[in-house]
Amino acid sequence: MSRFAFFLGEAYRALRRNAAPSIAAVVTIAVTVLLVGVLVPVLDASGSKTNDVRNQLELKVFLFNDASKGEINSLQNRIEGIQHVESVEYVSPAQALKILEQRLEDKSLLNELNSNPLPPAFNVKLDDPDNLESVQAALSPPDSTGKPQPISSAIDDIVTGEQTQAIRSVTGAVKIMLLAIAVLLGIASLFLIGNTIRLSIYARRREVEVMQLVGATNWFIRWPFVIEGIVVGMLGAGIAVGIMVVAKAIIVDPLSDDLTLIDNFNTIAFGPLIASLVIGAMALSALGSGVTLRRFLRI
Amino acid sequence: MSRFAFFLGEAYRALRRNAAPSIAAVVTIAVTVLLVGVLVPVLDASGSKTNDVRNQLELKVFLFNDASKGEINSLQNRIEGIQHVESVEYVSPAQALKILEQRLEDKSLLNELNSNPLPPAFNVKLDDPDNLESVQAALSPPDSTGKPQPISSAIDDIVTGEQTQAIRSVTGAVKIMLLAIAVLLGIASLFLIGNTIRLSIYARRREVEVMQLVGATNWFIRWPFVIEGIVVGMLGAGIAVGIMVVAKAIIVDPLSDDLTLIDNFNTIAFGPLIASLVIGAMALSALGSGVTLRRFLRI
Amino acid sequence: MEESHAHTRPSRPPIVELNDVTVVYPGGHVGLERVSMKIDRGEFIFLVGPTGCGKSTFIKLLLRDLEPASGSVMVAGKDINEMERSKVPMLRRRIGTVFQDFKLLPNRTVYDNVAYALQVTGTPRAEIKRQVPEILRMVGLGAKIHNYPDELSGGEQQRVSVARAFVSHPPLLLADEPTGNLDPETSIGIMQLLYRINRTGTTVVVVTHDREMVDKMRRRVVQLYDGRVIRDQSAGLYTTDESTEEFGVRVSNELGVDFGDHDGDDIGAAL
Amino acid sequence: MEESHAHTRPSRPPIVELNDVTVVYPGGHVGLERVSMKIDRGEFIFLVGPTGCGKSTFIKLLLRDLEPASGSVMVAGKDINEMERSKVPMLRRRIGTVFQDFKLLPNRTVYDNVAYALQVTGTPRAEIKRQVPEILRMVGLGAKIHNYPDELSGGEQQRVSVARAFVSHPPLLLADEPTGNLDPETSIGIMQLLYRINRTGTTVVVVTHDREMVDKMRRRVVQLYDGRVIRDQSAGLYTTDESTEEFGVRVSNELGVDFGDHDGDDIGAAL
Ligand SMILES: Nc1ncnc2c1ncn2[C@@H]1O[C@H](COP(=O)(O)OP(=O)(O)OP(=O)(O)O)[C@@H](O)[C@H]1O
Ligand SMILES: Nc1ncnc2c1ncn2[C@@H]1O[C@H](COP(=O)(O)OP(=O)(O)OP(=O)(O)O)[C@@H](O)[C@H]1O
Ligand SMILES: [Mg+2]
Ligand SMILES: [Mg+2]
Repeated sequence: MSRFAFFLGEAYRALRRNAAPSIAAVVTIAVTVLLVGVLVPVLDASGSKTNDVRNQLELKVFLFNDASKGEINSLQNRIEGIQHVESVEYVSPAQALKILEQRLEDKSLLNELNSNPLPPAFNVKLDDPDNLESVQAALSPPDSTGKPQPISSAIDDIVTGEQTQAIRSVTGAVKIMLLAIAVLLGIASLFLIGNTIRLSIYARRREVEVMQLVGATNWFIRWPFVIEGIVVGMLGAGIAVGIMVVAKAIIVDPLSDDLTLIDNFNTIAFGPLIASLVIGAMALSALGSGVTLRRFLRI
Repeated sequence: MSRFAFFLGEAYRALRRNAAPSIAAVVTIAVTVLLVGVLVPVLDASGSKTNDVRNQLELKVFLFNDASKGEINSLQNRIEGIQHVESVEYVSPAQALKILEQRLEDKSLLNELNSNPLPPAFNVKLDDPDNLESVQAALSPPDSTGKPQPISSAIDDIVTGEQTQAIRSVTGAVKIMLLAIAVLLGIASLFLIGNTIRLSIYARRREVEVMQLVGATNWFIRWPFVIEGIVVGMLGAGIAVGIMVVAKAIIVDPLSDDLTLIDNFNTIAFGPLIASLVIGAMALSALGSGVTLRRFLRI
Repeated sequence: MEESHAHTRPSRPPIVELNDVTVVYPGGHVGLERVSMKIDRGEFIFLVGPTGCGKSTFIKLLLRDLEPASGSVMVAGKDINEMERSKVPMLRRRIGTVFQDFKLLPNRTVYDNVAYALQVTGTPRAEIKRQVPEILRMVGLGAKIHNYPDELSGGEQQRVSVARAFVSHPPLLLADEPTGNLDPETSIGIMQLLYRINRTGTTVVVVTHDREMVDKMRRRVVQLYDGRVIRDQSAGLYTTDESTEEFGVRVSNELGVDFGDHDGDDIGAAL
Repeated sequence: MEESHAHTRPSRPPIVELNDVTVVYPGGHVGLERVSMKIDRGEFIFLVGPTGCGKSTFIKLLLRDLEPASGSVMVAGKDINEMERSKVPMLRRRIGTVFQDFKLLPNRTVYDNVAYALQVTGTPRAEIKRQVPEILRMVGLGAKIHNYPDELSGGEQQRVSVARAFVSHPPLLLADEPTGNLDPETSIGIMQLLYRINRTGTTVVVVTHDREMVDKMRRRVVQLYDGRVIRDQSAGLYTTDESTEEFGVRVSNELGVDFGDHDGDDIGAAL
């Protein structure tokens, strides 16, 4: 207990007497945490936006106008049974007309129609757009000659959105890129914080040598550095979090009322994000101190 | 000349004898440059994508079916004369039907029509979506009672896309956010690189004191540090650029054939980007060395 | 390595024993060459020799700050180079050292520098608070207790190093030129202190260039030259002039040690 | 501040002149108190006094490493504290200094450390190549030319510092305990070197605790005590015993200076 107090005191002394490197370490950690803290929600929001787009991809199964209720019901059950199908929604010709009406700017167009020309259809949602082909194959497996045949005679046509392919690959690439950036950011933080801690200890390596010569054990020397690392990490992360909270209150919150993209920010909870940033910075900084010291301790 | 050789030699000696802090500085610079080098094209691509979306926003002016050719021509000229209007495109009923046909999945719908129900229209493109209101006001200025009246009797209706407002504010927010991230990234790089350079010089402040006591002028002490800074900056940026070039060749280029988003990467020229990164890192690192030293030189 | 008294009990191993030790520095320079030497508990030894002859190398060796290329270094009967790394701090705590370049901790006050030697052993705070000011008063630094090393004169720093070396009452005290930066009066004070400490049973090894002091004290003198022991004489002088050489011979004869014996495993003289 | 000869021309200002100088350290400690002193060109002075009396403070003052709280420090007739900051390096180049703690550059070899004092003045490479090894041989370090400071013994480091101080043949040489880590023989060698340098016209100020040396050389001795000059005696001894005090009185009478004069603006004695 008194030993812990001693180590705390030592850490405090180091922070006070080595203000320059300590401040540098705090600033580096603050800047890095700020970068991570801003980019992670942005990456996350972009990621969920991308997923939204991907999830809108669907398969349309057009039926013949004369399909009976029974046929439609049994077909719906069969489609729902196919692997990777998330949901199947029946769209009657009347519903289809309404949807079309909403999409057209000039409503008068549809008043001119003598009859509803639209066929009934199923909107088939998939669990992942990458499974499009497999579901399509399940809906119309190839017959003996190799030509695909719909599984039911009620099916007129199976259509995928024109841009499905393109959207699929674009969003896929975006997701990879987002992941790559996130990973890069993580590695960068490790390096940046680790490096700063290393440098600030490097400036004190002679001191460590003397401590060893006077009979201090490695852990006796190391604890104050670790505690110092925790404090530095906490201060740095604290500053960054302070800036983030203020920025959120001033910039993001007023905008988020009418903006869907920024609304997505709330998919990542602010509290846990901050908590993990602070804990991460502290752990990294403490670990960095402890590990770096290892080299100077010549263990 | 021989003095320059001396300074070079000094810088080399410092790099060799103080390997630990020099390596730390190189790593920090490499990581920072890599972050900037990856994020800047991403931000830029996102920005230009956003601009694409914004530029698609347009105003539709529907005309009465009985508008004469003369009326149409003179109206087109008048609209083109309005401030902030970039271009005016006339869409005849036949053309409108073709466009509609392309947008509908089931072409049979249109075959059912006895006549073309679509009116002639103008697509009005704006220089910036933020000027929507002013153009709209110019097209139908308020009359004496305050009710907007179209500038021509040929005009049936003036319509903005349903989501124009939403898209406009979302894209606006995205642009602000991208800018904020870019600025944050810039400031972060300054701090990160500056801090590391500071720390690595801090470790050598005693040396600087001795040099001063032996009669070295401030610039005599400073030049080797500045040269060292340049070399460190060059090495760091060089490593980052190396990684980027490899990553581009392995990851980005194979994808960019079919991906429009990644195609956008080429809007930012890879050469100039690299050049500015390297020069920036070198300048920052050299400046950081020079400025930091100032403090230890007690000038 | 318990505290022993000036009266040496023959049953216990000598506190320091070097057997044919050679130290080679990384560049290839030979720091010590085939040095064999024994130091008994409670002895007071002067280590002398020209600059660069290996005196500080000897001190580093005993602290296991250096490892010998060959030979063995025994402290209290144990080969310290066979010791586990984790035991080295225990060894160093039992050896008080005045370093030639002081090796003070720059970010600690005088008080904290001295206290550190007690803190590493887990001495209670109250004990530290009692002992440190006392020992600082003994070396004449009572007024500088809260200064930092860079606010001290050379001689003051040296005395902080001296105070730190024996605040923990180690059974072995190594002092590498403890008076090099001190005026003659203060030097005498420090030497008297070392002498008093020796009287309480502590083994003391003093490296010095202070001819006057060595000549006055007439204790065992080990002289190095170019890494080799060229003289090991009880009650010796700093340098052997004609008369002291004779004195050395007489002493060594009295102790029954052969004059030419370089591996002398007694404290006898070897020129 | 051109080179002058041992024979002092009265028309030129003294090389060092302190007028009523008081130095107060940040903590409030008075490093020097109302010190007035003149050093003429070509003199050889010993600065003695107990540890912590202000000798190193005096040296720092002349290098403008410290600024006095009051009084003026003149070097070659110019008040160095009125000097622009940018001129300070020029001042320091003309003063060779052996620092008490050596102040070697740790990342430079012995050669480069000594060469640095020439490089700052823009000396051509060929000249450096000729002079540096020569001066290192003079201080007995010919064999250690390519070692780094942490590979040297204390005495060797001290001699590097000595070599660096006079490699540029400065008109004023300040040596702060230049032999503190050296054995008597090497010390004598270094002192002889300083003496020879003095004979070529260089003014030499030596801080030392080496009583024997001071007593043997019989040059001017300035004694400090607690920041004040308590003795300034030509051809003095390290300490004033009865006889030397008389000697001092005789000398000061010869020079016509009042015995109690503390502001003595001549090199006369003041006890
Ligand atoms: N790290 C090292 N690398 C190479 N040579 C070294 C190293 N340390 C010391 N030496 C050399 O070993 C020799 C003995 O050094 P040591 O420090 O033991 O001398 P010393 O007797 O203490 O001298 P001094 O009285 O000057 O302090 C010296 O010649 C020195 O140059
Ligand atoms: N930076 C400082 N801050 C406060 N006090 C100082 C500082 N530097 C020196 N002193 C004090 O000023 C006094 C004179 O110091 P100085 O270094 O001049 O002594 P010295 O005569 O050289 O002694 P020594 O022979 O031990 O080297 C000492 O008591 C010292 O504690
Ligand atoms: Mg030594
Ligand atoms: Mg001093």
